[in-house]
Amino acid sequence: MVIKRADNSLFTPIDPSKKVIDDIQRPSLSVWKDTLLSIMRNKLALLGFFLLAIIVFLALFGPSMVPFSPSEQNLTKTNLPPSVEHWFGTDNLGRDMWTRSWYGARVSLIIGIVAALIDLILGVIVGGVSGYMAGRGKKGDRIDGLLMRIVEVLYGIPYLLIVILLMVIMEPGITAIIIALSVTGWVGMARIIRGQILQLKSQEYVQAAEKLGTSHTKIISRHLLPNTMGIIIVNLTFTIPTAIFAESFLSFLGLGVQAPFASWGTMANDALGVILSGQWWRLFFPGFLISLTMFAFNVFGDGIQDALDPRDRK
Amino acid sequence: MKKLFVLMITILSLSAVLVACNGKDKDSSDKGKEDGNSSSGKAEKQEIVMNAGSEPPAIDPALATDTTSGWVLDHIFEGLYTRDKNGSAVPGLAEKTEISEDGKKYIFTIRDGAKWSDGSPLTANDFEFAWKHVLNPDTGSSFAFYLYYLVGAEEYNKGNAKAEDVGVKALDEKTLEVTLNEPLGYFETLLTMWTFYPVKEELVAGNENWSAEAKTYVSNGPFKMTAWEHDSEVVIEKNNEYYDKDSVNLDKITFKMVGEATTYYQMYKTGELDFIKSLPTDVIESEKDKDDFEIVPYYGTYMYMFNVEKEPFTNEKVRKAFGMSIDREVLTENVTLAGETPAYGMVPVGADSPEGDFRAVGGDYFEENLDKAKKLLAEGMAEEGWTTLPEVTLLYNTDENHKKIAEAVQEMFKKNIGVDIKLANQEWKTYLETTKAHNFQMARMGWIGLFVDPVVNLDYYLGDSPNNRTGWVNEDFDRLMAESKVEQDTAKRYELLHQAEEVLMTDFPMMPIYFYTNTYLMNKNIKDAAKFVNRFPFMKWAEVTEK
Amino acid sequence: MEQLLEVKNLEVNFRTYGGEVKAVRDVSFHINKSEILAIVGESGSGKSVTVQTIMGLLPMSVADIKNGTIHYKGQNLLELKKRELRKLKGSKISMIFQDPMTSLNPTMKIGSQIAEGLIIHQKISKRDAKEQAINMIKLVGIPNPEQRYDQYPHEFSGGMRQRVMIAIALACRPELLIADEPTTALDVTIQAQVLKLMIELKEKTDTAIILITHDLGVVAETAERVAVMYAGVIVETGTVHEIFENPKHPYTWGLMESIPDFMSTTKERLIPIEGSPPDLFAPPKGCPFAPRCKYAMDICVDQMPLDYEISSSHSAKCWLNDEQSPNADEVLALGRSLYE
Amino acid sequence: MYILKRFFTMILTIWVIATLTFVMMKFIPGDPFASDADVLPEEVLNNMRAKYNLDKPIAVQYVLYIKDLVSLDLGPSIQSRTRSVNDIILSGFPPSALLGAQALVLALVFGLLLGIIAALYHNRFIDYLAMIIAIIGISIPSFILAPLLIKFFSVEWGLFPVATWGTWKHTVLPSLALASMPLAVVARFMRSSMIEVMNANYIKTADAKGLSTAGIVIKHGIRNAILPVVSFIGPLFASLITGTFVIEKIFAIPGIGRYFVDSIFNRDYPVIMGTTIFFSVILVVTLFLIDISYRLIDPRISLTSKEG
Amino acid sequence: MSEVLVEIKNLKRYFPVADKKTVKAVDDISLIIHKGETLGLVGESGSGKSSLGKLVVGLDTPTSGSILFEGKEFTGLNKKDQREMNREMQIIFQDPHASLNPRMRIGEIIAEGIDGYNLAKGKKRLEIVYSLLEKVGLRPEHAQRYPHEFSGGQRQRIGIARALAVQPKFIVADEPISALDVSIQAQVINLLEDLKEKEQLTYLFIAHDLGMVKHISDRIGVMYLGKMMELASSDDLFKSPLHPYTQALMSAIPIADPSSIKRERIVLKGDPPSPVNPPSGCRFRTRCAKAMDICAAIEPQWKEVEDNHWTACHLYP
Repeated sequence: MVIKRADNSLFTPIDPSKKVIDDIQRPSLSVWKDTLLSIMRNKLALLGFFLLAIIVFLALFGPSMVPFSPSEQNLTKTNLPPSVEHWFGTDNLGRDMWTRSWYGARVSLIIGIVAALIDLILGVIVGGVSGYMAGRGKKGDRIDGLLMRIVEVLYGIPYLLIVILLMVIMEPGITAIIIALSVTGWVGMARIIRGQILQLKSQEYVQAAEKLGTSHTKIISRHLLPNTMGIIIVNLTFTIPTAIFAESFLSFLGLGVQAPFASWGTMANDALGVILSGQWWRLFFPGFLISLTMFAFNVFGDGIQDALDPRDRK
Repeated sequence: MKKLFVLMITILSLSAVLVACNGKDKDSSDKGKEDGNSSSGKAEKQEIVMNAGSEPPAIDPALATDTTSGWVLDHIFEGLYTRDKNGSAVPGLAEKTEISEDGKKYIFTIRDGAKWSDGSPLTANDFEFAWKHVLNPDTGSSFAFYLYYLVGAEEYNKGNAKAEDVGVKALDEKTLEVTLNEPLGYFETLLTMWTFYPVKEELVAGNENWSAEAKTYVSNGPFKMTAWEHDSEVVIEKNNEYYDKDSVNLDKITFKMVGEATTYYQMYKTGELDFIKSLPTDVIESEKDKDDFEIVPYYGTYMYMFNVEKEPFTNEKVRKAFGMSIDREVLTENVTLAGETPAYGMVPVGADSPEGDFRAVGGDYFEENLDKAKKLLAEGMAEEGWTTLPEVTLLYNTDENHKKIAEAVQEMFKKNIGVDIKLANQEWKTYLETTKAHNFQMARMGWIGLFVDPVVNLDYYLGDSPNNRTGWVNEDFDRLMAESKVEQDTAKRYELLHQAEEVLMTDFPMMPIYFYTNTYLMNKNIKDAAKFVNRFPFMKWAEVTEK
Repeated sequence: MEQLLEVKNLEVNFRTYGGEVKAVRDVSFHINKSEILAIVGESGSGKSVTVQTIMGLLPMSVADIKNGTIHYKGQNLLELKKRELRKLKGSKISMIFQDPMTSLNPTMKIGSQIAEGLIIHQKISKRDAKEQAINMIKLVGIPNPEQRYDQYPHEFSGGMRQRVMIAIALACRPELLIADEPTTALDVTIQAQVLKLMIELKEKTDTAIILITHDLGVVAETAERVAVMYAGVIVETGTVHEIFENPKHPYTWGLMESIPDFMSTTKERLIPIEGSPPDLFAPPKGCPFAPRCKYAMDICVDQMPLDYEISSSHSAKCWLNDEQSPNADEVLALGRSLYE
Repeated sequence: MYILKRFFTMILTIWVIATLTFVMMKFIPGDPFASDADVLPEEVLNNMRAKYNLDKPIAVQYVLYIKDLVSLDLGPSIQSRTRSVNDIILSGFPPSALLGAQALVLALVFGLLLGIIAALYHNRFIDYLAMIIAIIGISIPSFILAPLLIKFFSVEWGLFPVATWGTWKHTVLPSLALASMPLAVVARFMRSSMIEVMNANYIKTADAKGLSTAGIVIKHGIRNAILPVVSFIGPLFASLITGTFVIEKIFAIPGIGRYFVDSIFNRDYPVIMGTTIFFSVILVVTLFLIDISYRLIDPRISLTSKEG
Repeated sequence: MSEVLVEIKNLKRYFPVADKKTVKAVDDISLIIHKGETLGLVGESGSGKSSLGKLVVGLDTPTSGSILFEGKEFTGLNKKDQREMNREMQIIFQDPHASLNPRMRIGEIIAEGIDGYNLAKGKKRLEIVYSLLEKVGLRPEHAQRYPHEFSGGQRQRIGIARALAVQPKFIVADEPISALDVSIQAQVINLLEDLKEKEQLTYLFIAHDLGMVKHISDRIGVMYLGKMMELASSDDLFKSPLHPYTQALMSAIPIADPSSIKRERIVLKGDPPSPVNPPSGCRFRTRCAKAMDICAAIEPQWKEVEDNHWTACHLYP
């Protein structure tokens, strides 16, 4: 074997006291910087973020880019295809679809966010408490049993009945929609989270936390829920569009946003006839915007999920 | 020449993109090639499929309250009176009618050969039974009140009298005696209504729900029911026991129950349906000029009621200002699109009076005039001492069309008289409760006359009418209406009705928008379908021709 | 002796969000027929990755074989088509995994899991496969094999599961058995059983075994040759006697020092290897062990050591073996003293 | 014992649902007999109310209803005046169930397939494609998808009839429209659980045995990954086989799905109660069966609670 | 010996399983742990050693029997005292991967106990965290990192720091090293020994690796199927194991010296029997090479065969 002769001086022992032997070479970052960095690495997530940002931006400033108001009608200019004047065309009352789309975005995005919050607050709390309490003695079993029966009953009662009842006691509007969505919107999430928690709570770090005197609330919120993030995000992916369309149903019943204000859901609903008459833009734009938002949310959600999971950041 | 004609047909059918690839159409154009000259002969298959729109809630003369059930009932039953091809009431099962001098007593003679579809003879007794069955409180018939014109009927129905006291009696197998409380000008027309149809007593006695299934069904009309797949279809076939069966050409009519407009329209386009009504608004534009398209007036009024007990509509001038400030022409031509007639009165077009059409004679009661409207609004506000108009909410019941109209009207108020109103909608039954409780300022309502007579429409606003939700009561109006009902002289009767309408339109407790129409698409190879003003096509005489 | 498998200059990287992880770096070794080779090293040292590369089990979406050859009886496994490799897998070369609790399909009967390989490779009927599988269960010393055949993994204890794993691996009488930490998860008593079983099998069937472990006791008791891995590199290799009696690498010393001698009666403080293994995102330029090495020199930080041949079967990658190393003799003697 | 206890809970749950629905139903405004704008004379209305016991105090109505319910008599329909609720359910359930089952099979087969493929090609083009398909499936609701299907498959290409009920061809489009959303959901769930399963050690064991990828997925993957899908399918199954309002309306299917909605719009009290109870029974039974199937799928799961 | 810290009296923990059977995970065990000592506990998996550990530390409730901590019975205390006692007894888990929440930063993990018992706030709290990190050989900067960034040994040290945060007197180390590499095991053992001295701790050290147990323990108990088989000082136990099971356990330890004369090994056949249906008499008899007729009939008594050397075996009447 030919040994490549190295410089003799290199063969000098290193003073052991000068060595740092137990170190992590990678730099540590703050939570936000860290999350941000890993989102940046995921190009799709970044795309999702930008899409969401653009959609929110246009929802805020889109209408003021053109000289039309969302309710302004021009009955001589109905059903015009997209053009330089009307970027998204006009609807059957001659209203500018671009403006309406972005006004509609405000409603639909709020509904989407609210639905997500309801899921995150009610669904996650009920599911979390239920799953954590299950098997925790007689009292715990009773709490879990009661919560799950409530969920079952809410599944069983006709939703329409609840909505009509609400319609009687409430003024229509966003508040009414939020309450209508809150009644049953969270039950699916609750069941899923419960299942996850049942599985997770046998983890040793949960026992460790219990031993360290951590309260139940803290164990659920800090140890269990963060580890169900993935499932929560997947589930939100379904909750949000469902809520956006539920809003159009509620509006149709008279509980929701009142005409002439639009939402993507009601715009799509009102434009169904164009499948026959061919004024595609009236259905396409609201439908496309919902899909685009969901796509953006999905990829962004996946990215956040990856980013929030320190394990995947290897 | 002939070849050129065939070529043209072929090109036409090919150029209709939507239809071109459909098998059925190709078949028929092929057929046309073979015998192009016999283009209007009677087709071998006398079967058609029509869309009823929904499951008929009750194909039972005693229980039906809706036009869908009525449409089927009209085909499978026939009363003492029926309609001719023009829609006028003509004797049906009644061969002879004798009316007493005071106009209160009718004696009908049942036609020979009147039979039930099971072959058994139809007697006067079947009428007596059927009518008393309707009035029987236990039956729970909603339309029992249509029989209140009969002596003792109301009392019996309300449980204050016995069945024997009701003024209908079978004198013998062929003779029926009917006694009315007051003479009734349109009693013959009334008799064409399904509530007055005969019913076979043994059927009802044997099975209270005899009318729920086709197998137990017995009727007496041009057709008989042969199949009823609930929520799917009702099949009726030619009734060979019908006395006038020779006039009946069709062997079979299938009523499908497709509720969704886009769906039945597409079914018509693929040939799965031969007749549809109420086209989706979005396609009217493209169908308007086609041969198989038809707009028929529908005897009804689309209106916005004002609640005269709630501000700002306590003020007549404000009400009128609202009524004057929308453009009904634009609304019907650009928004509703179905060829509706702008309405400037309560009674729709279509009611004949001796001087001509009632509407034409009555004329318009107001005009659309923005300057006048603004002036009236200002005056009205001054009268009430308002500096700003109280906020107005327009209530409508959940429906895409109502919404569209409301949106258009909202914009018109804003543009034309600078009034910003709010919109609200409610689901139908809730809506009925809300309006019944007068819990609205301005609310949409439509009123379609089951009969073509101005009384039907004007009665709506009687002070004690449960339909009158406006809170508007005018003694003159009520008196004029009451007088019109007992007036035996036709000309005078119409004069009274005109006066009543004028009172109504002067006080303006509602603003009419338009008079209804119905849009039809009927396969071109169906001939002689009778289209009456307030009914769906009657197919007794219809026939399928070769294309 | 006949060479069964030869791994040459193997380099495997993993692609991750953080960048490339150099999991295996320039690894070469071989195993002869009917021989037990132990690969020793800490978790993360690349031993599992190396054997998974042989079996073609690396997730190709993230793993990247940069370089090297793996010759099995003259065939380069890395160049084989997937289908050809599948024919070898489970029949000629089979593998036992580290964790018997998770390496069996929880929703499939034990018997079916053993018979599965037989059905695929030997093309025998289900009935014959069942019979053979029952024989295998018997062979690995599980009582009531017929009953056990129809049970699910969760009805088995850890030790029995590991024996099932062995039965699966041995079902087709492989020529090469790769055992990846087969006893780490087991109690000492069960570990003894399993090791005994493996040695017996090797003697009965001439199977060559690559035994991966971090337990030097296991190595000493079973292996014939040893390769010591650290941070993706084989730092020392030799016969079991050479490694235990004349180790030439400070890491090998460290491993040996850290084991308490339970036969001694005096209580001494343990001598651990301080620090943690390097982060393989950015492995040190020089010797990977240098940061933890008590005897590190400047060159160690700077250059990867050469592979010093100590005997025909023994070599070590450590600069201390270089004649230029100032205190080589002194230090190397120190290493030798460990076992005296 | 467990089954008996569970059965008792099921009855209790159904009773709670029935009672709450009854109370709410009586609270909402609207009159079952005010069908058109036409307001009937009070006496006529009274006759009809008497016919349906609606003239009695609510408590009495409730007791009468529960009495009938125990003898499995759901009462007469007010809207369809000549039919009983039992009739409506008996004739409407088969088409709804057929469609629901067909849609479920479609959703499961293709959802699982899509999910598995996406998982196998995790973070590669096919995975993203599957995600886009799933997003489209989720964000295009059936009320838009159904008319689109009709337009293309029936009107343009003439492959299937537009609507109504009859031959198997009539079931294709409604099944597709029904299946799209659950298909997307199943795909997403399957993808995430399959990714996890494919990383499990026993998959490596199977791979080391020489199984092909397909063999690994079929024999070892699906059964271990399907559990979340099964949990999701539970309530879905119940609502699919009891019919869907939108789909039945668009395709003019003679199912019972429409009655869940129409009965409320019509204030058809007996039908509201009947359909709700019918659905609840199917729901709780399904959830129970799902629990049992857990154990069949994964032998480790035990229905009775065990400590430690 | 010094004063008693923990006294276990006739402790039993039965788990109900299907068909009304029970698993006797811990079956009538009495034990004393002195202040400042390390008591080792060995046995195969399923022997009940972890169950005993969890019972002692209060993570599980016994079916019967009592545990006295500093002379006080746990179950008889009011909530406040229970909490206080809970704080004084901590546990270190076996799996350093599973026992640290992957989504929490190290600093938060360590501070959890400080927050849970409201021991300190703000700057003081941070200082405690930093000093704990230093105590276990990590650096304050590490507080900002996530568990996955650490090696197994480092993680186990974090687990130790977490337990120390609440200033316990008594720590149950439940197989703290079995998941670690040999070289790392030594680090952790050394740390535990150092801490014991500095913090005046008492350990219950559970393991199946006899070598390490011997190294760290003052006394060692050997468990089998929920029962204590032998208990002696660690030197005595290794010098002269009395119970055949102990002997078998010891002979099974592989020795890292290829040249050593291969010992006569006692390889135990099979697995421990099911704890649902343990053998009659002596529980070990089914695998015992020296089993006699009496072993099946009568359960051997727990007695002090030699000075401070207890066993339950018929070989020592």
